[in-house]
Amino acid sequence: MRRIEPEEDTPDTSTKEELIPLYRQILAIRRMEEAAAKAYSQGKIGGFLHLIIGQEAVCVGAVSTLRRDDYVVATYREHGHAYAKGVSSRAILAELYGKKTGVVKGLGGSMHIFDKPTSFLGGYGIVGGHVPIAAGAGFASKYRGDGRVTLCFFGEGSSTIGGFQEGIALAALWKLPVVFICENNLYSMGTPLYRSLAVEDVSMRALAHGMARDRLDGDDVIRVRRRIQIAVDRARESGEPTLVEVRTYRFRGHSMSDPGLYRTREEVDEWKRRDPLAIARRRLVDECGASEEELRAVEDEVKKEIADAIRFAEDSPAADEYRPYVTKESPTGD
Amino acid sequence: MRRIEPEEDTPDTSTKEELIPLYRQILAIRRMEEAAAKAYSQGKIGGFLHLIIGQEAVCVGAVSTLRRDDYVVATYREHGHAYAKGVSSRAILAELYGKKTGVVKGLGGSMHIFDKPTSFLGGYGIVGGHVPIAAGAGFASKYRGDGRVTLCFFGEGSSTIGGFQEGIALAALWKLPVVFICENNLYSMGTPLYRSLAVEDVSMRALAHGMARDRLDGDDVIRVRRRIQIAVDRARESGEPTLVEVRTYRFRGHSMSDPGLYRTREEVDEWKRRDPLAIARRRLVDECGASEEELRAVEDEVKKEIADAIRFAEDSPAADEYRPYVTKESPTGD
Amino acid sequence: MPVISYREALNHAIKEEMERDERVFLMGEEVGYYQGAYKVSQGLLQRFSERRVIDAPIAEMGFAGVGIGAAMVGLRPIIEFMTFNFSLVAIDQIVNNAAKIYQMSAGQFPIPIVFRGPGGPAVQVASQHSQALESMYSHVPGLKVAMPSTPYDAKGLLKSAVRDENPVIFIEGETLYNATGEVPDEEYLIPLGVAEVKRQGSHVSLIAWSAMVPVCMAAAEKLAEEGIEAEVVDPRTLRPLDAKTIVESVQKTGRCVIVEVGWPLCGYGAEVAYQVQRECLDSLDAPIERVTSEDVPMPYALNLEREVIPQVADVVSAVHKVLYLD
Amino acid sequence: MPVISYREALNHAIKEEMERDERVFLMGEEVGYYQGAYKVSQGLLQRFSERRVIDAPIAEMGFAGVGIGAAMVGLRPIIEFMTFNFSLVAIDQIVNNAAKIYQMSAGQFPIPIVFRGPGGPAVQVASQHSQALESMYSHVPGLKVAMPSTPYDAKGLLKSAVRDENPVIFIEGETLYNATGEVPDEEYLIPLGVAEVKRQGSHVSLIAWSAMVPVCMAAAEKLAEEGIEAEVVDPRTLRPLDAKTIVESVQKTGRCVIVEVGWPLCGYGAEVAYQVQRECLDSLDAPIERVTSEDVPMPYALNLEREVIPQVADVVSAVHKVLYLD
Ligand SMILES: Cc1ncc(C[n+]2csc(CCOP(=O)(O)OP(=O)(O)O)c2C)c(N)n1
Ligand SMILES: Cc1ncc(C[n+]2csc(CCOP(=O)(O)OP(=O)(O)O)c2C)c(N)n1
Ligand SMILES: [Mg+2]
Ligand SMILES: [Mg+2]
Repeated sequence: MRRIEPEEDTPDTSTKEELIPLYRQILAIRRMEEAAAKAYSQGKIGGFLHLIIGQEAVCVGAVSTLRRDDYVVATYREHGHAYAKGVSSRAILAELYGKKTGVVKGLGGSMHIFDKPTSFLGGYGIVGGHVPIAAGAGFASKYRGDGRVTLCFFGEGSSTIGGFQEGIALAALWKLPVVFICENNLYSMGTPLYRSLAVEDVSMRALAHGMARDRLDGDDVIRVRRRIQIAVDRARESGEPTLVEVRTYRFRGHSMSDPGLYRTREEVDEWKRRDPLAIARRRLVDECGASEEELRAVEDEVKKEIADAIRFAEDSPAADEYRPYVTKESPTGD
Repeated sequence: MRRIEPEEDTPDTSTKEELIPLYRQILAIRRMEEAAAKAYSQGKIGGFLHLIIGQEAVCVGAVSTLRRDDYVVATYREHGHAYAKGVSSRAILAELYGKKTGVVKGLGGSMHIFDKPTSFLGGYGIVGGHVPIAAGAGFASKYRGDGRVTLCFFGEGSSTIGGFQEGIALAALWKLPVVFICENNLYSMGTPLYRSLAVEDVSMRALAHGMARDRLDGDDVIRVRRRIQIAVDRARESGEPTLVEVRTYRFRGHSMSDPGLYRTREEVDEWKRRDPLAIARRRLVDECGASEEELRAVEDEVKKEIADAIRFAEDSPAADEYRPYVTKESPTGD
Repeated sequence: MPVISYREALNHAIKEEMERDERVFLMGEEVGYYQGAYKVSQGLLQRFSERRVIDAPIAEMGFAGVGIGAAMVGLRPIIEFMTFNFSLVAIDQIVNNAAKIYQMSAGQFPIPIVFRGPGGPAVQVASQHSQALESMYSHVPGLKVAMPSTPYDAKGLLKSAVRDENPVIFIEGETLYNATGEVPDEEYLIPLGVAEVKRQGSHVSLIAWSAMVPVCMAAAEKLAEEGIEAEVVDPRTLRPLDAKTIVESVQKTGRCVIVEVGWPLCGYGAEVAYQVQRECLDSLDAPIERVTSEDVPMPYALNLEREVIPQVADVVSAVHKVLYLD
Repeated sequence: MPVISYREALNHAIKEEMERDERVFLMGEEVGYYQGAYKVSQGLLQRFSERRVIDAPIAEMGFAGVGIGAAMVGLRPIIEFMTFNFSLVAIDQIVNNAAKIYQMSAGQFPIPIVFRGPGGPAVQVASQHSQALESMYSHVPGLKVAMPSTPYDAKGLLKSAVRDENPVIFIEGETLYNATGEVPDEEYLIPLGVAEVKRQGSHVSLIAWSAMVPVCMAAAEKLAEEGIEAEVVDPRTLRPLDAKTIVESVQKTGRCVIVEVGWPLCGYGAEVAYQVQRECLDSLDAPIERVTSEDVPMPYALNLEREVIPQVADVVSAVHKVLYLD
């Protein structure tokens, strides 16, 4: 298994106060994704459904470094990122169900979550296409001097396409406060790393642009949080971008329609032994002295939250309008 | 002035036999470009005209390493590259005049020289768009195992756009026999290097792809020839691509319509003191023991050639057909 | 005759052409080991090896250009776009290189290449993945554009596309892959630029291609119950367009409804309407009607998507309109 | 009234809007220090500094996307394409992001952005630099498309485009930059979606936009010498289209010729023809005619280029045809 840090690398210690909320988010995302998978198999969710199960520590740890008004730009695999930024499981699941109460009123579905109140600038379906948009949010922050930071997530398979390459080049040239986070889950659909990248170290893409870079394993939410914090601070203080590669793994197929035959059972099992959810829980118990009761309380709460969110999605009215959202009324001309 | 090698760097010695033909080409391209500029100012050539005056040693030195059946793919600033590959000054100038006898029958003009007999795969007008095409020629050579090498020329201003970035990424991933040559003339139209690139060393673009790279000054045709030879040998023998940055300078504006106000007289003069034409001539006399007579003979011959080519262009019949070159007759369907 | 799916028909066409001509290769995302995102290339990697079935990274602009370069020097690439929605990042290569190199080189370098993949809305894949871009590609001289509606047409047209000396944009119906139909074992070709009357009728001409053909056939059945005989004409190739077959049908029926899944403004149907009115003005008993998707990006929710995409009922009421029965 | 050039009119519009609204900025290749490849941004860097007049590297996809991202969070970018030929490498950003984010976000994120630059063939710049792409952009819901033909329209429409809440594709006539016309000193706006009758006439309606308007005006003068009074209607905005004004003209004249510099198949004129025939079938005394460039990539040689692009004589003979005088 391709680790970045040596096995013995021990991440910084944490505290209950810090880790419990992160654990709660990882757990909630896990349960939300599982609930979505179930609903999909029941035909209650349609289209493409890309789950992030196994990768939760990356978005949770990274987004935990942000202020509410900081921006996040993500891909079609963005339920976890949206949840971590503050979008409710109700709004997300109702969207997947195509309901009027969904975060975008049933217009976007799984791939296109957008939420202005939490500065979540979207889930995008065209690989690489969202990277220049993240640079644009960073450009606006620099233009206004508002001190905001933008996080841009993408997969390793998206690190070759022009949109990505031009996006990071402009961010580096103009010194935009953006942290580009590659969630390197070793596969681009059915294509393993070594067949899509000449150099497996995605962070080396930063060298051509003199951009700061980092690489780390994504199984430990605290490690992710610490290391992304450094990049976020750099962006906030010096306005400079960073390219960070985080190694991770998706436990499920690319999307619900992918049986994932291109991976061996052994490989998947090996990664499951590094389940970020289990690791966070273990650290809470072993290092932070959290009691089983405390954790079970969190787990019950999450269980209730997701059950309620599913009920909400089920009971919500169907989506019913789309025509108002094509062209916005303008002062001049329709 | 940004040199790459230290001033005292002395390129390998050469011989009369090697250098005279190269000197002749540099001179012929210089005279051809000057003749084109004159004709343009007389209104005999239209559209955009991008001259390579000052940069001749790069295309001449680089293309001199090729076999006739090797491929060359270039930009809109390609008269010199085409000439070096074997396209006649008659065919080039007649094309600029928009005549039937032009290399592409007056359909392409200055920016679109294509010549199958010399495997010259074209001059392209969309920045970066030709780089994947060069990779494609290399792909075909690998597919067929024909041992051919492809040279792809582009400017430093074209080293950010997606077409370039994707093109080199695929060449590196698939190990295609292509040498990508950046003619870094320090300006992209009116934009100096430092405002278009975060890192001025364009060859660093190779690091992300594990591609071999090199950098050199382009004022000495022998240096260019030696160093490109290494990359061409690598491509031919191991099938691997190389990214080479060659520092050079255009003495004229970006195109005939550009007064070039963004550069100081001093800067231009300083570079003119390193005129590749003068350097080649000096080396012929100082190191290769060429006599003034020999050189004057070459110069007279070139003068005659270009004068004849201009006459040919002037006297040739106007372009007269374009409809046959839209869709090719095919076995099935129109 | 054997009955196979549209997907299999495409697969057989590629396989046969690759067997027939060593210069033909298939390149695209997931076409090899994954057997194709829509399984059109099932088995081809095993049959032809990595040399001729090439998995590409996500870089459409790059591998589209690689195909064009390879075609310039004599190979005959089939480039798969996982869907044509993703062709927009490569459209510069298609419009400025593939379509123009034969002209820019004054005929020295033909570009025999096929860009293929599914197009048009699937089901609930939302706005970025639900687009019908045929009118954009049909606009460009130097290209050919084919859009088969049946397994038989899919195989015959794709084989012709691979043998064509020009770049062919071959748009498959994403919702047609499982459609089945008779396809002979013997080899056959369908020339590009020849329309087919899919159903004879005397009262109205329905012009449709790709996924809208089955919709029109269903509408024709419904209309038949009312005693209205609709003729269904499938151009099959949008560039070049076989206007003659369409015009003859309209001259016979005097009424024309053009059905497409794309957006209305500047949709391909507008071109058909222009050509029909120019040739048939005197024989038209009613203005030409068009049925298209609504002029909106596609919503995700199934109920809304159905409202946006042309349904059988929409075609029926358009026919009623041109027959002044509404 | 002061007489200024089309180029100056655009320059003034940008300057006034940047003065009026701090959120407006201009980004593109050579727009700053170089003062614009076509000098449209002359003086703006000096007036507004590097912060608001940004020279971008050659990365259209990248800086188009930067503009979209900036618009999402409240800025109002003007993105210049050196020419629209180069917009093809950025069209995915325009079609899949700019046009759809307002919809994908269910109205949370409007995208007030202008993509502007010259379009259509210039003189002898050959096939990759001589394209009229308006029908491609007009096809896409979520976008607006404006194409002014005079200095007055250029200024009034560009100011409206900058104030519009939606992405506007603003295509300038590359051959019109030096055209002059009266432009008042006082501020004015021309709403998007309103056509203008540039010349009154009763015998035939000529529909044209951008660089084809002056061609039609010249043709109208010629025709007047024969006693034929042509009405020239300039839609000015192609999306949304003011079909009403066009239809009223054709209902009056009974004859319609649509003139565009783009390619024929799926050109914007086909859409106009469809809408006209639908509303005017009974009042049409002749089939609608279109005059377009030939269906070929543009050749370089001047004599050939002239053959390909619509000339005054082509418009005149099309009018003769619809008047049955040929
Ligand atoms: C331009 C483009 N090409 C192809 C696709 C189809 N596609 C969607 S996701 C995907 C794989 C992306 O892999 P990666 O970037 O590693 O992200 P992951 O799915 O592993 O999170 C592909 C090929 C697309 N959406 N956009
Ligand atoms: C995609 C695209 N954008 C913009 C242009 C306009 N343009 C033509 S050449 C050029 C500058 C290129 O500079 P560089 O790559 O350094 O090459 P040089 O001209 O210096 O040889 C630009 C911006 C273009 N042709 N294509
Ligand atoms: Mg991945
Ligand atoms: Mg340069």
